[in-house]
Amino acid sequence: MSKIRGGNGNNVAQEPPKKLKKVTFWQQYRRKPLGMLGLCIVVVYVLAAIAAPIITQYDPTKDLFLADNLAAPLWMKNLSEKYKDAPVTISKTVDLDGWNVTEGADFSITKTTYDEEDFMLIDMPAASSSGEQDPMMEILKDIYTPEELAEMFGASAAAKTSFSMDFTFPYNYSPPNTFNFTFDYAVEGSSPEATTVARLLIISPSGKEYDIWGMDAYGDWPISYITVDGRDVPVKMRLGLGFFDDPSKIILSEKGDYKVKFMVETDSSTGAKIYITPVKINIPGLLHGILGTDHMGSDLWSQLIYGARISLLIGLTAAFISVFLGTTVGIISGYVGGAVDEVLMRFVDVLLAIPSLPILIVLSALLGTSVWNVVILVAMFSWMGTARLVRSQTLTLKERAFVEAAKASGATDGYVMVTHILPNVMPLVFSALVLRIPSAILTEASLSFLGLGDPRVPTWGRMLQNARGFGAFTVMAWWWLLPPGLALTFLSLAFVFIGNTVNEILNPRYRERS
Amino acid sequence: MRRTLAIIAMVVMMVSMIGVAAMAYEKTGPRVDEIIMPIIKEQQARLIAFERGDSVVIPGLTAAAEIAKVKGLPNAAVNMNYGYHMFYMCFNMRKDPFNAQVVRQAVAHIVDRDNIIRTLFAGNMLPLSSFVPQASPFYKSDVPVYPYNPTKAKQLLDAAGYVVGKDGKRIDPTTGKTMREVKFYTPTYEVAATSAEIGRIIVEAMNAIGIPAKHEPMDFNVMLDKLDVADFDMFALAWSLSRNPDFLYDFFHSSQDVEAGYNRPGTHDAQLDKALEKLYTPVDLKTAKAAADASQLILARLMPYVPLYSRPYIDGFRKDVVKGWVSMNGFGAANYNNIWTTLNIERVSGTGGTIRWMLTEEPKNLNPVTASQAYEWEVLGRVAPMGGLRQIDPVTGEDIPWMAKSWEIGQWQVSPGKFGTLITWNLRDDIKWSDGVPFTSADVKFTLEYLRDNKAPRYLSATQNIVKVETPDKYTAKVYFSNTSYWNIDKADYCGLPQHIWKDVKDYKAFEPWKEAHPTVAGMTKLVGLGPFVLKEYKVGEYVRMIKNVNYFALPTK
Amino acid sequence: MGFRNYLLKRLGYALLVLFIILSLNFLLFRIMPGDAVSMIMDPKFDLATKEELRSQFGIDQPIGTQYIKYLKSLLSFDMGRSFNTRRLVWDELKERLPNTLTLFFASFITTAAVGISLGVFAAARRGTFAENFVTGAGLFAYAVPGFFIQLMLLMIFGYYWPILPIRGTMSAPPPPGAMAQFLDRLWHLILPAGSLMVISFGSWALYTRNTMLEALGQDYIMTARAKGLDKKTVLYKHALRSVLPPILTLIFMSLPGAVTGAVITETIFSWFGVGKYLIDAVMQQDYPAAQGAFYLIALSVIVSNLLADLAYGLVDPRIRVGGGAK
Amino acid sequence: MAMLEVKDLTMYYKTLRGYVKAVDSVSFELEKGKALGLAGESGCGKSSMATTVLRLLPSNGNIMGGSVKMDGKELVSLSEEDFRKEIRWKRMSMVFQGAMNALNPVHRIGDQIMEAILAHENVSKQAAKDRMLNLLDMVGINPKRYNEYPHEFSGGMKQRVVIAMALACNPDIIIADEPTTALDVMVQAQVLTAMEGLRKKMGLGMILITHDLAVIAQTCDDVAIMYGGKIVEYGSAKDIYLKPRHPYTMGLVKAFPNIAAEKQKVRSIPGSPPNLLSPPEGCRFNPRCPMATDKCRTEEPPLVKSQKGEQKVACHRESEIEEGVDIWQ
Repeated sequence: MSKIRGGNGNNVAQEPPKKLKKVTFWQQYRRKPLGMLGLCIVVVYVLAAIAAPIITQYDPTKDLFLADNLAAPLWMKNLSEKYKDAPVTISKTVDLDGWNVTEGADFSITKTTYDEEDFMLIDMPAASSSGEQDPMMEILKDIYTPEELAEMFGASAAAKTSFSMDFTFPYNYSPPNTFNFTFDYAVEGSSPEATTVARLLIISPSGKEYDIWGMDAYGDWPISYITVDGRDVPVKMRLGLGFFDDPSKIILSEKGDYKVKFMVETDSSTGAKIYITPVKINIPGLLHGILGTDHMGSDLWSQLIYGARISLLIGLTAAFISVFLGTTVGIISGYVGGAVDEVLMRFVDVLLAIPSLPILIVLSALLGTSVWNVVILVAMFSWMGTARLVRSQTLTLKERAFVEAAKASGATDGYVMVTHILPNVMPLVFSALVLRIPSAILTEASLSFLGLGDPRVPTWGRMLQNARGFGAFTVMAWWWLLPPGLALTFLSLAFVFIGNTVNEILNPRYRERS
Repeated sequence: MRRTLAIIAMVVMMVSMIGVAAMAYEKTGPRVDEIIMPIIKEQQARLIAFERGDSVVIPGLTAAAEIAKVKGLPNAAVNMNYGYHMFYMCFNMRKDPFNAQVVRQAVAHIVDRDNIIRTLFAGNMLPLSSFVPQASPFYKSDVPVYPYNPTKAKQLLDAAGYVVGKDGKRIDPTTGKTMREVKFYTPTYEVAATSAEIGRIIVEAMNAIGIPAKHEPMDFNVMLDKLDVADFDMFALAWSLSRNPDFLYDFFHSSQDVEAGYNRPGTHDAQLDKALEKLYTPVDLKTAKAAADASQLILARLMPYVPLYSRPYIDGFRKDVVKGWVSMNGFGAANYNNIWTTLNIERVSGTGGTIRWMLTEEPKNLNPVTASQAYEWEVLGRVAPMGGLRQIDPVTGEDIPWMAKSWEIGQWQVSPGKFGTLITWNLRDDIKWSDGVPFTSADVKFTLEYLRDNKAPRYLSATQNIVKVETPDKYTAKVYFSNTSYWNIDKADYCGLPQHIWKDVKDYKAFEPWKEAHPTVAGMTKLVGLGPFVLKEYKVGEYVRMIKNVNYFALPTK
Repeated sequence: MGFRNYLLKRLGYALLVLFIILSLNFLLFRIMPGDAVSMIMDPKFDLATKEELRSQFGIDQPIGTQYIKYLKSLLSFDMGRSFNTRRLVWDELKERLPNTLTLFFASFITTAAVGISLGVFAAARRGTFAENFVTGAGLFAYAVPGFFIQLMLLMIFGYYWPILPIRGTMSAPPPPGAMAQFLDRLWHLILPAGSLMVISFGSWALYTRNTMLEALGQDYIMTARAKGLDKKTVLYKHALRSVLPPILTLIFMSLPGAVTGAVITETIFSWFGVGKYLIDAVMQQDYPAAQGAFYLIALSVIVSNLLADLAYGLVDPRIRVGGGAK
Repeated sequence: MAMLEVKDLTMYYKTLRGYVKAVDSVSFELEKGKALGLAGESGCGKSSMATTVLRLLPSNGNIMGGSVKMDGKELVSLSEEDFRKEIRWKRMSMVFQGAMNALNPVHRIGDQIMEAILAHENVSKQAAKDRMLNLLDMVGINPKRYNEYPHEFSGGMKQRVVIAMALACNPDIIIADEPTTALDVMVQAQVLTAMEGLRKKMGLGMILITHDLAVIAQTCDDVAIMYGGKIVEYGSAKDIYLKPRHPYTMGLVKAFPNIAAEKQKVRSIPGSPPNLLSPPEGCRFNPRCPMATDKCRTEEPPLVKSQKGEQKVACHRESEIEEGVDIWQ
């Protein structure tokens, strides 16, 4: 269907002096308010894309679990009763200075390093020398000789030394969904049959004690990497809860100062060295940042900002490739004519007849979902319009005197195409380029939205897909849906404004066509 | 040994914590007149439907957000049971470095199951470190385990001579060179984000202890092709296992290490082979149990796989609308295999009426011979189950009589000196197909022979050893197997094809029984079965509607 | 060039496109990773079973033979069996086609009706709010990602004020009675078809307005007015009638877009249709299913292109009568 | 009493930048059966004049004042509906500029003519059809072709169809707006002859709008020369064509030499028509007039009876121009 109009060729100025034209173009452009608005929006996006690492401190793909999954934006605190008291991520490491040693005797506690990590070393004295005595042992001591006792209970059974330390942290929010404590723990220098018992307790402001972790070490114990998490089955089990109960909702249901207590008790006759790293405490917040978090606890604001990079990159590259292809084909087809023209135009027709979104879906599933595949695919299926436009323009240019003259003076076809035709189709090409950008951006967004985008790259389409797929509806997280959609809308609107303005100035005759 | 025991004790405690609470249930039913199953594929739409009461059963909850949401609804009850799912990491034992047991054990020590479950599944998976799932009656709890401990892993490697070289990578003591980089295959992030993430985490941990490794997510099919020819170092995938541990033979017996065989790790261990052979053809339950125990113990030492976690069955019920669901390990409360829930579930307001029960996928062609997916069985299992001569007791996990009053496991002489299993079923005499035709031993014979003769892929392994089926009278069926194995009892429990319908079916693959009208009974389709319900309507893409089977043999007496 | 020649040329051309798409379809799905058997492979199949399956799916034959067979079978709508469901793809598509067509016509007709009448309205009342609205809506349609609008509508009317169904083509089960069922269907159509309308009526209206304005500036409109015809006659019989060819062409030319636009809409509203089938098939790498769905969509695009040509020819007397050299 | 009496008719187009004074206090009369020529360069307001009289103005065209009387009946104040029903085509029809486009390409020509008849007269379709066939025959088109579309006719034939259409309701006045532009000279002559013949035969009044004074001289009784929305010279065709008194008319006559006359130098008037958004002060022709004085630049000349001829002229210096002197030399 090549219903091309506009073939009388009076619409292109005859090679006007370039420098002058540039000045006039900008002067004309400046007067168009919509064009300027579009330009301003694009500038804002470009700045955001460039300055992304400054605008946001998080990496959208690497920084996960910054807060709980689907955390709401911080400002929701003021808008919704539900989020009034919701916690913000609490994350801190308590080293030796933070602990308050309350109990025990004759021990020493020092900072040390072990396997290149900072540790606290608690040097426990031999059990027999001090420490609280088991009242039963007191009685048995009177009845049996030490040898007999050792035979019955092992070398150190008679006595125990214990140690405890604690720290306090304030918690003044509604209960979180979980909490966790992370540390490494080891026992050294214990007598082989001794037992060293360690425990971690949380004491609520009202004095309720929750025993969330414990370990019985027999003899020496190699370094163990401990994480105690409110979601862990062992924790629920220790607390006597069911599989679906949330320890955090029970433990952190009060507001005030919580005490975390670490206790060790050993019956080693040789004393024991207890190694423990500074304890990391993390309570993932239900409120986070400017736009909250996604289903992986990743910052949505940084996804939005970094999304500008990807979208601009994709839009520009795809549009550039597409327009480059279209221009090349259009000029060759129009200039060479004959069979070449016929073949190329039939090819264009066929491509135009192929449903573009379905083929993009099929192809991107086939070729894999990388950003570059998407760019190339989008470009491959969008150059045909430009080719037709450029071809018809070339056809009229071909008949013009300056082309005839160049040909008569013996210039090669290639030379004529590049030096005479190309500069004259540039206004068309330029506006085609600008108008191609938003459609490339939107196509990429659609593909990403359908789950055919690059999963490792934060794009707005992907954000929308995640929002749909991972619960934005169920928690009514409009702050997850709205920003990427609006970002897309404004960006493509901006390019449309620019494109229309450029078209109005450069190609008034073609205004309504592309 | 004390240490190991302490850890085992913890595992046992967990089992008891999650174990089946005794629930009241009857062996009669169904108690509702109609079940409507809207087909809703999207998670969020399912949640909304459940919240609004458009559907009062939401089976098979998996996503953390989903579970959290259902858990948070005041009128919802969540039920959790052990399943037979197993996510594992497999080593290629045919080549270095995983031909060395110590390397496998070291890697086993760096798998932080709790952390994986917590961060990737928000705690909704069960850590698994055994080769037989906990839900199985053959699960052995007291085998050595490899708790997360990188230090221990390093110590093991150091002790075995895998010392750390200058570049931080360990040196293979057999060659004296730096260990080669192993590739860890997982599905891609697009297909299975959590599996891919696990790959990333494990590879990071391996590199941290000096085993050079690289994570390679790949297309599922490409991966399977590679696994078929044992072209891999390690990979992670999931199995859906079963109650009987005879799968261990397929997975780990040396005879199964062939191209596209099941023995993916390439286990060749004479002792294990012996134990597995015993497990494969036990004469009775006792030998089966003993062989299963022995096999699990040897495997725990060998570590051809590192089991990571098992997905439990988590089902949601609107407790303000329904009651009577029955918890059952291995299948969950809302699964079609759990006939007790199908029979006992009823409206809070009393017997009768309709309940709406979510279906998460299209049940497809509803042909019991070709049906391969759980969604099909969610309907077929209630309408036209293939087996059911016995059922599993939801509390004890043992087999109990159902459509067969009793059975005997015996032997017969296949050929001189060679013996095979002989199963004798004594059927109840009051059972009718859903179209009213009496159910007899001829139907059992027909079903088994039909499946065997047509080599239906799904039933191939079950029926290939059946020599013949005899029906001395209407309610006795004798099934003769060419081999001896206790497990043959399960292979003989197929009876769901009504002879009077299926004898005329020409191409079983193309047969869609629910689309063809019943030859004699008006308003029925050819989907005739022995289930408590009858398929009333299937609107493709929208819903399935089942009504009470008025010919069901276990209807409650009034 | 007479109308017949014109038609024949267009038809031949459509066949060429069909052939190319078929070949492309064939090639595309041969370069997919893995093969059909591994796709449907149950790990429990042995090698013999796999071979059997390979021959069932015909992928053990040379590529040329496969191609011929493929062409023959697709032309007779034999699209093979889905790897996933093992049912005939054409059967599955047939189940979905009515839904897709329903959604398609409902949205298309409302969009065209609203778009064209708004466009005419705006053209008849230059400089009024209506005109600004139409221009704005046209721009909006061009710049806003449609699926975003649909998501927002879904969120607002499906979740926040749950007054409309969020998915599906009917209630499960639908209410008894033909009328009630019809209304139930309509009820489920509101969001998907309505959102499609919201997204796309603007470009229709804008196009209609532009062509109408162009037509209203024509001398023959002046003639018509001078003849003393009343406003309505001038507007509809003369102006609208004379822009019908381009609008009709637009209608048919946007058919393909509407067909493919349904892919996303069906996905968002879980509409049990061909578009969703394509997406599902592609996601599950179910080649025959994806191939079949793609073929069907491509075919509908070709047919609608052909219809566009036909309609253009029929409506524009310059082609119909066959003078048309100018 | 003249059949059509236009007095001080003023019509401005309202645009964003202000009023375009397209028709500014224009007065003329048309007797029954007579022909009036309206001449001037393009953009001088002749076509606007016609559309104003027929009230076919675009939405931004406003009649600011003056009156149009037909048989003494005021038309400006007539309601739109009455005007449409009573006046258009029935009393006054129009042949538009560019006959090519005056016919709707998607309707058959017969229908287009019948439509006009049916819109105004309560006659049967058959009667309308008969009259249409008759009309086609009258303008020299084979009536059998009534069922064809405009694109099947040549330009001259289309113009005849348009003329036939204009005659459809037996109007009293035909306004012909450049009826022969875009036709080649031979066809122009044919069409004009045909039209003139018909007009005479039917005793119609006609306003002929053209820039070609020669055509007017051949066909019209009276002439009004327009410049910049105003009439600058008004009188009998003979007077004006042979003895123009306004410098502009003089230029115009020179620009369109009579084919039949002896060889003359063809010259166009230098400069361009005024911008009617802000027309020049004083005489609107002053920027282009070789005789312009300060008075011409400040004071608008009234249209008054010429001192040296029969016609009315709007020029301050009319009396100073000697007859036969070529001021454009």
